[in-house]
Amino acid sequence: MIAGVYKPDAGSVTLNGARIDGRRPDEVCRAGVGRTFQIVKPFAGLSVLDNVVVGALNAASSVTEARRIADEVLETLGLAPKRMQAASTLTLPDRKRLEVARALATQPTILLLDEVMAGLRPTEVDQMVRVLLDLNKQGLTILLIEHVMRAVMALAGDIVVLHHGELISRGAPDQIAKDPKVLECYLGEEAL
Amino acid sequence: MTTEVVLKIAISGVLTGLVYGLMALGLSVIFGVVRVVNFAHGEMMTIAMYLVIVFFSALGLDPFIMLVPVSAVLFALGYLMQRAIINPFINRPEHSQFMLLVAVAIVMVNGLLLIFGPDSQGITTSYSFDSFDLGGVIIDAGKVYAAIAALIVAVALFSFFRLTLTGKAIRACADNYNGALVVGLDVKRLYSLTFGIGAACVGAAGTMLMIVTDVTPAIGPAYTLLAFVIVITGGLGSMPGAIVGGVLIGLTEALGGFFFTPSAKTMFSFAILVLVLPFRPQGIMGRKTA
Amino acid sequence: MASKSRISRRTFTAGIGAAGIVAGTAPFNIISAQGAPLKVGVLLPRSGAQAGIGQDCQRGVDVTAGLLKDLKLPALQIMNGDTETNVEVARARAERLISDGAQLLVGAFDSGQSTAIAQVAEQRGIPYVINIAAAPPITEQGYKFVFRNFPTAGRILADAFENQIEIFKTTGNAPKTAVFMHVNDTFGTAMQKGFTGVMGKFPATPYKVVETISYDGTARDLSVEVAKAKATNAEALVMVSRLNDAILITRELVKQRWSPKAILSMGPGWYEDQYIKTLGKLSDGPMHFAPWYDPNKKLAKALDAALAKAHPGINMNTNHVYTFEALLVAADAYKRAGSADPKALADAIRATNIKDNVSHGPGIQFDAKGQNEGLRNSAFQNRGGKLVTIAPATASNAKPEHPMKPYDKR
Amino acid sequence: MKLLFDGVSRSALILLALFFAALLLAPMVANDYVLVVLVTILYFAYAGQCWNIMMGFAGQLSLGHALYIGLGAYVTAALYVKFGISPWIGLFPALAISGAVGAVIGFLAFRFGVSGVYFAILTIAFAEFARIGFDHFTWVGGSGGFFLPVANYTQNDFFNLRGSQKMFYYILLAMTVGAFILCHLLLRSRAGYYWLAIRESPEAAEALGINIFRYKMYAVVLSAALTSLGGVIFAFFYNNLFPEQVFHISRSIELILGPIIGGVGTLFGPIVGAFLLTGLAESLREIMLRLGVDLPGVKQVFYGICLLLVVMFLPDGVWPPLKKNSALIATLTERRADHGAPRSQRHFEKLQRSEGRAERHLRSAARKDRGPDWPERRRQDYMLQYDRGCL
Repeated sequence: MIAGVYKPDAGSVTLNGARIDGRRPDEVCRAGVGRTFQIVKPFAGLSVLDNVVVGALNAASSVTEARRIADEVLETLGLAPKRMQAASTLTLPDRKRLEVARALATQPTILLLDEVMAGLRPTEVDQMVRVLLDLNKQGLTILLIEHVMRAVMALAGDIVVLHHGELISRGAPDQIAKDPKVLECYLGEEAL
Repeated sequence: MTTEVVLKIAISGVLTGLVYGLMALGLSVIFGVVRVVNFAHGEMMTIAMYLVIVFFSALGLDPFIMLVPVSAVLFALGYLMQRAIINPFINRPEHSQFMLLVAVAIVMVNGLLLIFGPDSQGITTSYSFDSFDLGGVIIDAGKVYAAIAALIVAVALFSFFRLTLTGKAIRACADNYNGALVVGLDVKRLYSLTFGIGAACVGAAGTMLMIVTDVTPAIGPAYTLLAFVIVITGGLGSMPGAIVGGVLIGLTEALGGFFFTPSAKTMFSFAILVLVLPFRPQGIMGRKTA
Repeated sequence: MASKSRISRRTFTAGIGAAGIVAGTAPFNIISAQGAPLKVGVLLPRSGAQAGIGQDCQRGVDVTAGLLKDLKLPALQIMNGDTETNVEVARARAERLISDGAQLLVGAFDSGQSTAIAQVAEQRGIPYVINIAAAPPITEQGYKFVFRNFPTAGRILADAFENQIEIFKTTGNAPKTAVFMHVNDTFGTAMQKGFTGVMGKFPATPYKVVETISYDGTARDLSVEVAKAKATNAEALVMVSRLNDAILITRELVKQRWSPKAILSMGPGWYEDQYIKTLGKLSDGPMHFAPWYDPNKKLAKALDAALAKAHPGINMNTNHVYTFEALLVAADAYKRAGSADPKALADAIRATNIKDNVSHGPGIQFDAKGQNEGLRNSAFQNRGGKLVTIAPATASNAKPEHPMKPYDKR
Repeated sequence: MKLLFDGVSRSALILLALFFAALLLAPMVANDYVLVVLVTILYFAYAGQCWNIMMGFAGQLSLGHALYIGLGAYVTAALYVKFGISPWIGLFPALAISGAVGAVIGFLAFRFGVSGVYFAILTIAFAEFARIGFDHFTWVGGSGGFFLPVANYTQNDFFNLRGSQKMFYYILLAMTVGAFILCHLLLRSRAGYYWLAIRESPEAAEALGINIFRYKMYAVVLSAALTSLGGVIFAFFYNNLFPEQVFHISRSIELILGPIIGGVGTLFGPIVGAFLLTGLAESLREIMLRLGVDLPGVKQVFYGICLLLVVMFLPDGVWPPLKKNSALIATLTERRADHGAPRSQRHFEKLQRSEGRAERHLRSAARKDRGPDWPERRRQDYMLQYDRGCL
């Protein structure tokens, strides 16, 4: 809904004071919302670099500039060695990273991440988390949908736990992890 | 007088439309399940029509009896085509499938030209020139029989897909390819079956058309185009849609030809298509797509 | 060489009379002296949409060799080219045949393809004799190497009205009203364009046209068209059609229980073999006003006999006649030119004066545009599976039958 | 200029230059028959290249491109015959009208979400509409045909496009080269990137800020307008126009066989395809002639079978595998040139030396190489795009 795919029945979405609800996805993106897809949608026939260049063109004024941005983003996400491969030849983790890279290259003010860690190995999760933390520090807002608790715990500063629509706990990650109510809900299975 | 003429033309349009609908039904079934647009559809029908001529001149069979053997042969043709050449193309992009079937169509048209020569051929049955007179409204008897047969075949096909296990399995394939694989359906075989059934529809339609018209090798593409227009108008992949589309196009062409100039009558069916597509891209009877 | 080619005209006409009887006399020397046969490229649409007509024309080509021999004309080496009913292919084939040594081109039935070939011929300076193609513009371009031995649409119409007046005078019973149906292709449109104008020049035409219906020749179903025509209650049906549609229309006439008093067809279709074969006794009655042969001419009889031998069961028709005549023109010009030099050939064709030909009219002569304006059209009728010529009286072999026997009384 | 050659390998440039030179010199040695075949090839190469912008780049399958050929042909021919307007001026209204018609079709389709097969059928519908419409458009002769005056030109009248085959050959050559360069540049522009993104995944493209409606419209309008230029040449080369010939669906199919056989979405595909198909048709005729087979239809049967085999065994067209091989040949020849250093070392150096070049190569290779999972991906796409519950 934020990304503009579905129109809200009521209420509004604003970004930096401007309403973005009801706009088309591309307009939302140009307003500064970058998103990824839960089921990855790489431009399979294009190379990794070109995938990201397409994203970078959103903010860049020329193809040359877009290439530079794309190179930087690929470097950040550790995809640089694979920049010339066809996106279709990437493994799933790499594709997820590519999703992030592409969204990031649009130079958003807010980044919507939809389960980008799912299926990644713990070390890969950690790597991704580091990247996201860096970005966050540089002032990028991140909206994360994720069920890999390892990542959520590492990324979030303030956690709100909802159970069947009710607030059951709120606080910093380590506090939450110890909250008996939360532990009860999750049977401790994800609580590190 | 005018009302009678209009009524007569309208009825004639509906009757022809039913037969066209049966032909389009084959295309629709194939697309609905196999997801391949059969660009050689009309050409397959001309093969059926020539079969009718062969059976008729060799055995003197009545077209209504020929329905069975011709459909059977076409079923085999469709089954084999799917097995041998189309199957590897199931997952290829549309333009690649298009290319394949265009190539098949070229071979069919010119093969028929080689075998049967270029002249138009037809059959003459005892009822070829009969007509019913309903209070001044004259109705072509052949068309009535053909339309009834087309309806029967269509109903049989509906029941097959609704009632039989194989029919249900095919629908399952259409609904969810991976799901069908997971529950252990032999999807390849079902696809071939479907293509065969679609071809059999065309066979039946071709047989019925021979009662009312003639055939030349070059007529195939015109029928392919007609089938497209019907199916897209009615809803690609929708079985009732094909019949409804057929009737609609039949009626449009008949009335358009009567009230305007007949040489432009096919323009009206394209006009219907252009009108329908933007407002109901899924066709009149098609389900709303995601 | 020069002295020998001067003999041509008279020896040639005499030769026909003596065909097959007088052997071993002077004309043979001419042939041998002339040496190699003339290479003629024949371009016809033998596949694609017009395959039927193209292959029918080819029958006319097939019987030519024997007839030319009987006429003591030099032999032709036929080089076939299939235009595939496609303008580009026609052009490329023409170029190809010329590159392969064709010294003269013949073809191509269709006006579009003929125009494309005409250009090639003109640019390469190779004579081109059009067998059939009625669109007037082809010979209005000021071409030097293009010749057409086929009447234009205007000519066909004028003769049609003239013959109709004559016919209805003899029958004493004429239709008062008519509906004009024409196929919407090159030929049909050319005829439709000229129809009203030419009709105005023949005020004695007995009928008035109450409605004009144009239809698509490739249509699969013509019931609407016929219903529309029937609704006018006209007494006669004036047709410009092709074969398939003629068959479809006849079926509809029967099914819709409408028997016009007369069917006056100003084009192909209704007289063709396939029509007669398919419809049997229902094919009887239509009258045709079209480029035809004069059944009383000697060569017509010879061609008919040759066709009957080569293709039993095929009635001689326009396609055969004009394709053969195009080749006849070629052989005759080659004989008179005495060489295969294209310029000489073209000049020889321009000077053509064949009196003893197949088609109806004074013979084959070309005007400055390369058009044979002398061609006349006959009227003929389907009678018991055969075609009889009914007008003009000077070139006929039967009396017209009118009105037509109603379809339900057969 | 820099943009033009940037990242194109030297060997490729040399090959290209040689090929171009051969085409430039061809009329000096070719006889009229070969020349007319070459003209046909270039015509199809040009039109195929234009079609490729729409299908190969932006992924919109048009099966009605004869419409734009016909519009271009009729507009310029009518202006020339009726008002004596030179085709070089007449081509501007032709461009505008074709572009506008393309825009209408694009608008109808893209605004209302008509895509894939449906879009293809819509394009056919418009072409057929035009065919029947022009059949009844008596101002330009209707179904009776529209004729341009022809004479035997002793010299070329370039301004009025009247002249010899050679003139048409060079004009078409210039157009084909122009279209090739334009496509090459387009692919490296913003629009090019966007088109490819839209082709690969419209949803993802949209999420990256691409106005897919606008860019699809650009592709359709550009493709339509450029295609109409092919029509201009068609009209003035053949000098007669019949709606049944010009707008017929078989013409649309003819136009797109080349690029599909050559390789959709590649720059060389349309050119290679045009050479192959026309060459195939001509050589089949030749073979039939040699064998003494004079049965109409035999040639087309073999033609169809050849198409069938190509499309079955070379799913991406002829060019991509050819290119792999030619790249190999180029590497081999260059290797022979400096056989001093050890292989791996040299290879490494070369990679470094020509990163841009390699990049370009890999990038385009990537575009063509759909990879082993392409079928599954497509299956997934389909599952997302269509409601499969239809029976």
